[in-house]
Amino acid sequence: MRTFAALLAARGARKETSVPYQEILPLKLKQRVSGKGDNSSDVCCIQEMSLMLACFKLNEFDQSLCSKEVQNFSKCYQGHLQTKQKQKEMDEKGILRMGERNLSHKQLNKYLRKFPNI
Amino acid sequence: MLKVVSKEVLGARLPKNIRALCVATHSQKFRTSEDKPSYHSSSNSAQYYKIPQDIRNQLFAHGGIPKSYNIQTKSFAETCLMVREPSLDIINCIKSIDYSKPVNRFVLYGKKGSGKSLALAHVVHYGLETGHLILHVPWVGQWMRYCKEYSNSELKPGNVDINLDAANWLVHFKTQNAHVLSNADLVIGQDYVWSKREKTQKGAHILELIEHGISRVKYASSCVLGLCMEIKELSKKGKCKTMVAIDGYNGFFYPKTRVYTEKKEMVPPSKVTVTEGFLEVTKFDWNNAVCVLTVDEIASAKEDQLSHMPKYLLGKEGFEHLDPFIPVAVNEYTDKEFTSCMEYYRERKWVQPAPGQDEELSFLSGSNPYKLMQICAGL
Amino acid sequence: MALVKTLANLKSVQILTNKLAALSVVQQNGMSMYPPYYINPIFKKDAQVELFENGEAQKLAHIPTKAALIDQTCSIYYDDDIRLFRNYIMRSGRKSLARELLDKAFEKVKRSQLEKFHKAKTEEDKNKIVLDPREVFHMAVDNCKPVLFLTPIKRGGVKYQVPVPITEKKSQFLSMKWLIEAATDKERTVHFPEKLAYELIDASNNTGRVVKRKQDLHRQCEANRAYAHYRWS
Amino acid sequence: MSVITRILDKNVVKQLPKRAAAYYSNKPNIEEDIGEFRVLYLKTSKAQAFTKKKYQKPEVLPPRSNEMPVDQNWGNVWPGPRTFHPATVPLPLRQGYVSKGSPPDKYANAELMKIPNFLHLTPPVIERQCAALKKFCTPWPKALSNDELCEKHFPFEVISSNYCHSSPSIRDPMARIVTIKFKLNDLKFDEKSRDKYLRLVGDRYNSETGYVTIVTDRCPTQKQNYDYAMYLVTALYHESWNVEAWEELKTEADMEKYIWENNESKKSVEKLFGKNSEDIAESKQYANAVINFMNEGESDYTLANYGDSVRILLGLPAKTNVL
Amino acid sequence: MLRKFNARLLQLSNNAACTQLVSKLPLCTSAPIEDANKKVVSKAMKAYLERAKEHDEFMAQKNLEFQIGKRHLANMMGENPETFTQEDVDNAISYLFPSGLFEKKARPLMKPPEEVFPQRKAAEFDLMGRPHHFLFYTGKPNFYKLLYDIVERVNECNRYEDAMNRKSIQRDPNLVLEMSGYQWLDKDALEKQCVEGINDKEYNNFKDAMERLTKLPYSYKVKDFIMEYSRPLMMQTKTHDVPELQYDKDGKAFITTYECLRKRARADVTVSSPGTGKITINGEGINYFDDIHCREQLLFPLIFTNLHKNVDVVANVEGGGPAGQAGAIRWGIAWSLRSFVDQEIVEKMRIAGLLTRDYRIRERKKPGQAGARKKFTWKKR
Repeated sequence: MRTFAALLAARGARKETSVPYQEILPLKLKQRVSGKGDNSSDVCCIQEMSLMLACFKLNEFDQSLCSKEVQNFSKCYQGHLQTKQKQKEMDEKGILRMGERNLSHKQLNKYLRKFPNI
Repeated sequence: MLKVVSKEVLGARLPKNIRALCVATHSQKFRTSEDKPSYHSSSNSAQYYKIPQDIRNQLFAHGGIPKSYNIQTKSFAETCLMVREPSLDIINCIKSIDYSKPVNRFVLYGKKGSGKSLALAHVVHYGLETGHLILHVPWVGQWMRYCKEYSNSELKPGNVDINLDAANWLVHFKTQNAHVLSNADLVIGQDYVWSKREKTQKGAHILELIEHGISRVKYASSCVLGLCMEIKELSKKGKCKTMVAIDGYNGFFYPKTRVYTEKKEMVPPSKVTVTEGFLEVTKFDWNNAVCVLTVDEIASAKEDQLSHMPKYLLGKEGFEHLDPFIPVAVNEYTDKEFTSCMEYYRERKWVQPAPGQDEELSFLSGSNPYKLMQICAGL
Repeated sequence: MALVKTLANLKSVQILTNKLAALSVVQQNGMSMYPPYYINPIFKKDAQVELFENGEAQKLAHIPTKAALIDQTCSIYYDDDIRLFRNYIMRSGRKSLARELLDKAFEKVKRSQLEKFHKAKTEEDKNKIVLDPREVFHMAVDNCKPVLFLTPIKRGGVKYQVPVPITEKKSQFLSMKWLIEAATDKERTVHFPEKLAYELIDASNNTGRVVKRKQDLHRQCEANRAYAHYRWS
Repeated sequence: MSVITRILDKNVVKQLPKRAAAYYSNKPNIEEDIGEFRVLYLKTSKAQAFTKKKYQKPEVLPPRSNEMPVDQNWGNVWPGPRTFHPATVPLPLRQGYVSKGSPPDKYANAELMKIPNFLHLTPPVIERQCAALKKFCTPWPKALSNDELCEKHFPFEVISSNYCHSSPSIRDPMARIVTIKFKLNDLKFDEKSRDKYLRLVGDRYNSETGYVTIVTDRCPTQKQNYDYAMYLVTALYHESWNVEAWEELKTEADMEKYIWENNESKKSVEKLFGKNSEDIAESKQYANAVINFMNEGESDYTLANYGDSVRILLGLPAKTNVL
Repeated sequence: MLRKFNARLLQLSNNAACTQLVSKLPLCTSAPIEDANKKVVSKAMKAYLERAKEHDEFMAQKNLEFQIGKRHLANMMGENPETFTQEDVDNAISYLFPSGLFEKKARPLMKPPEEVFPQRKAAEFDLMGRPHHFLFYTGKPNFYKLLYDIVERVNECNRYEDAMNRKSIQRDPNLVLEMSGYQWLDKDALEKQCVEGINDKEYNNFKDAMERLTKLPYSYKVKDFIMEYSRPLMMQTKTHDVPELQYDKDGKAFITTYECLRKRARADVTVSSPGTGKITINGEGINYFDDIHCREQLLFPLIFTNLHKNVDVVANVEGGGPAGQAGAIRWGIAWSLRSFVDQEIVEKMRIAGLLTRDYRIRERKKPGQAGARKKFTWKKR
């Protein structure tokens, strides 16, 4: 028993104060974010697609009978592509707009440079 | 300073219905209802005439119209030929021939695809109409370069027979001359001994000789030779008027053939049995006949197709054989012929009308009839 | 269509010219022999007329153009889609052979259509038959264009075939590719142009193997429609 | 205002002592003015014993061009062809391209030495040399006022070149070549000898200009070559008049021309009409057409000509010109 | 530190209240203004003056050399030295030293020293070492002044726009500054104008600022300023002169274009008018080309200008294959046709890509790989 106590004493449960804290990196957040998590989901036109597929199934996959649905679908996809393209251009340039919710990393970095958190 | 300003044309676009109208108005002139070649005159030049189906079957069932044009006639659902200058010229000359005089030889020459064979077909049609006995070889190159079979001749040692082709030709001759061969005067002037048992008697009808050649293919080549000789004799006697029409005549003088002996040695055309007969009928030492021949680069091998001129193609020997002959040039389409041709194609729905089409196509094809046909095929 | 392309060109030109000065040694347009600010030529006459009417031509006055390619002309028979199709047929740079094959196929199309035309009894039937092989070709390509295609997407270690909408360009490419594949898949005795002509006519009538292939693809898409929301790019 | 004073205080006032020190330290040191204090070295070190002798550049004389008067005779300064020398040419020349700064000047500029120069052939120098040469020239004979007259009186043209330059040898190998030119028509020939002459001469005869050109260069000197050329001309002329026995053996195939009378064409025409060719009215023009056709080669024109003559011969209607 | 402080001060120096304060402080090592009479100048100024003197002497020396050299040259060429102009000098030099170097700047020259030696910047500060320019301490005062000016102009335009809006006056849509035919000064020219070195980033800043200015609706108000920093682009059609027509004996107009190149082919093309649309290639007709697409290429420029019935073409072509030869002749025809059509159609031809020489050639095969780009199949061993 005694030896155990001696052992304990020898190993010594160190006091907290006796270990000096070393600051390896500054203790604050960086002024930038990385663009890693920017890939957003690209799901679009699900509604139109299902409508079209239903129509296809109904008409034995004869495309001519579902021209309206096909048109709707392709129109939706075209619109989607266009907005995506526009978004991409904006992101590339990092132009800031008022009241925008989803910011790209470039835009965020721009904000952070303007208003750094001290 | 000369400046050619071309402004408004750059933007010329016509609506479809107007296009159709344009085409409809100035058509009709490209056809002639005159389907007898003997009535064709220079006023009919550059016009198409229709060969009636029965005549076509009689004349060209076994060749005579080039393969590519044959396919074309199927698509057009009719057989039409354009009345062109060279054939008109020859027909005109034939009309004025004194048949008691020695034979005149006409040689059609021209670049590849300029319409020599079709001009010959036109003349052959004329021959049929005027009751000539037609000795028509559709394509000599077929015998000399693409013969079906060859064997050493039995009757003429040292010669080579091309019997299958000869037999085919006999059939062709028979169908072509069905109208003349019914004449009882056409009898053989000498005995033909084929073998110990088979022979054709002097005084038999010429049809017997032909039939023998067809049924006994082994002797077809010699039959052809005999037939040529007999026809020559008959014409001399005035029993019939003959028209010799040979397409690719220079094939008989082009030294490289694809006919071989049994030892696989190449045979010059002079050693092919049928050659002799046709050379005989193209001499001038007989009368009551006329020869229309064509010389064509395609009858010689690719590497020797340097010129389309008759002397080059015939060689010295061939030239001396034919001299004096009447060369008749078959040229590219003239402007009038070209428009007529395009009108015909449009009428047959072969090409869809479009503005500026004729000019473009005439440039691209260089007004060469065959090239034009090729280009239009894909449009 | 051509105009849209030219406008797209213009935009890219503006961007490129802006970037021009920033260019140092490395060219940004790959291995092209032309500097990046060169625009593609606009050689069709009607496209040019439009260009001059709406004043875009003024802006192009200072921008150099690339030379027109050797298979581009302002001829009435020039067609961009056919040129594309011809280049898809082409193997190892033999362009004249590709052209010959396609022209022969068109010839065959025309012949068989003409045959039908001559066989047709009434005027009405005759009018229905399309005699222009180029039109037949366009109809065939249009009929074979898929609107969806399947792309494999890995989710949780399992690959799902997910139906995805398709861009116009890719859809056209697939359609042409299928036509060519259908035509190459033949017996040895049949020639490519014949088979291609046959396929073109079939496809233009909305029947045949290629249209069936498209429908099969659509059918599969329909079966997999539940995965549609798995898509991300 | 208070902000400014604070900044001033922080930056300037606190540093004033430092500044002052720096200011005074720049003042000249009084001790230094007296002179260097001699140090006594008691122990000689190695470094001290050996002082490296400073390399003295050899004195370069100022360029010669500095002494030149601006109205000097340049021809004397630069009498012959020579590579560029910067000190001799009194021009502030520059050559070369550098992206920034001025182009390199003439001294030690190899580029200027690489390019050829015409410093020895300036216009005044040329003028002077021409003037000096003039007294050796004779006037051009008045009778030979134009080229035709020259050609008429001197049908033989002998061309040779003499070289004079400053190489170690005064002989140039090119000087031995002699070229002789004359018109073939100046020699009197009949048809046969002319033909033979042409065959002997071969490609030395230019059929377009009608000149025969003989170039001799096989002997070592010009004189010998000239003699040889003269011999050649004479020998060729006389040889072409000779007729050897074997020349009679020439056949139709060796003919360089088509002669209708000797050929198959005549025979066939005679056979065709069954009479002699002289008796046939149209045979003459037919023969001409055939000769033309054969000699000039096949062309659309000669062939059409031939066709027309055959038509006349056979009594066929002439070619109808449709259109 | 001091420099930074000075900069700060300068910013404030606009403020009149501060100027007094500044002048009173003994900041620099130089003496205050009152002592200027004693000819005590700043070290910087002294150095500068020394340099300037040196430069002046150097230039005087060079000038003298040039003048003497010119007289020498006149003497060599046998001309009167008094009337010997710079043009004569250039001619004489090109006669005496005939250099065939492609780069004309690299040929021998004899120019007055002012043209040979680059200009130096004049002093930017006074005797006391105080800078003249308020942006002196940016290191590139002229360049930053330019940026400053741009911003001034932007503000001016904005103010004007506001005023117009207040008055609710609509902008005249016709008064738009059209910059499509212009290009900003390139970096070298800008450096020369500012007499300062400028790096890429700064140059981009300049361009961005200028672009922002031009995009403003009322930018035409400051057109002069903008034009000062832009250069007109050459019209593409005017990059090459259209040759004058030549006339042959029969009065036929013709143009011959030599060296029409494409791939390995090379052609000489003669276009003559009036004609009938006849084409001759190496003595043959259009049949010289078997393939249709080659023939189409020849037709392209002719049908594009609608002159296919009005001109004759004679071409001699060698080298290369059929496609290259057709391309070469096409370019030759188009290049020659420029003389036969008006300016508008030349522009159209240019947009159609007919007048551009196609420089694309076969790419060479590289060692260590199967082809130009293709690599060998990778094998582990």
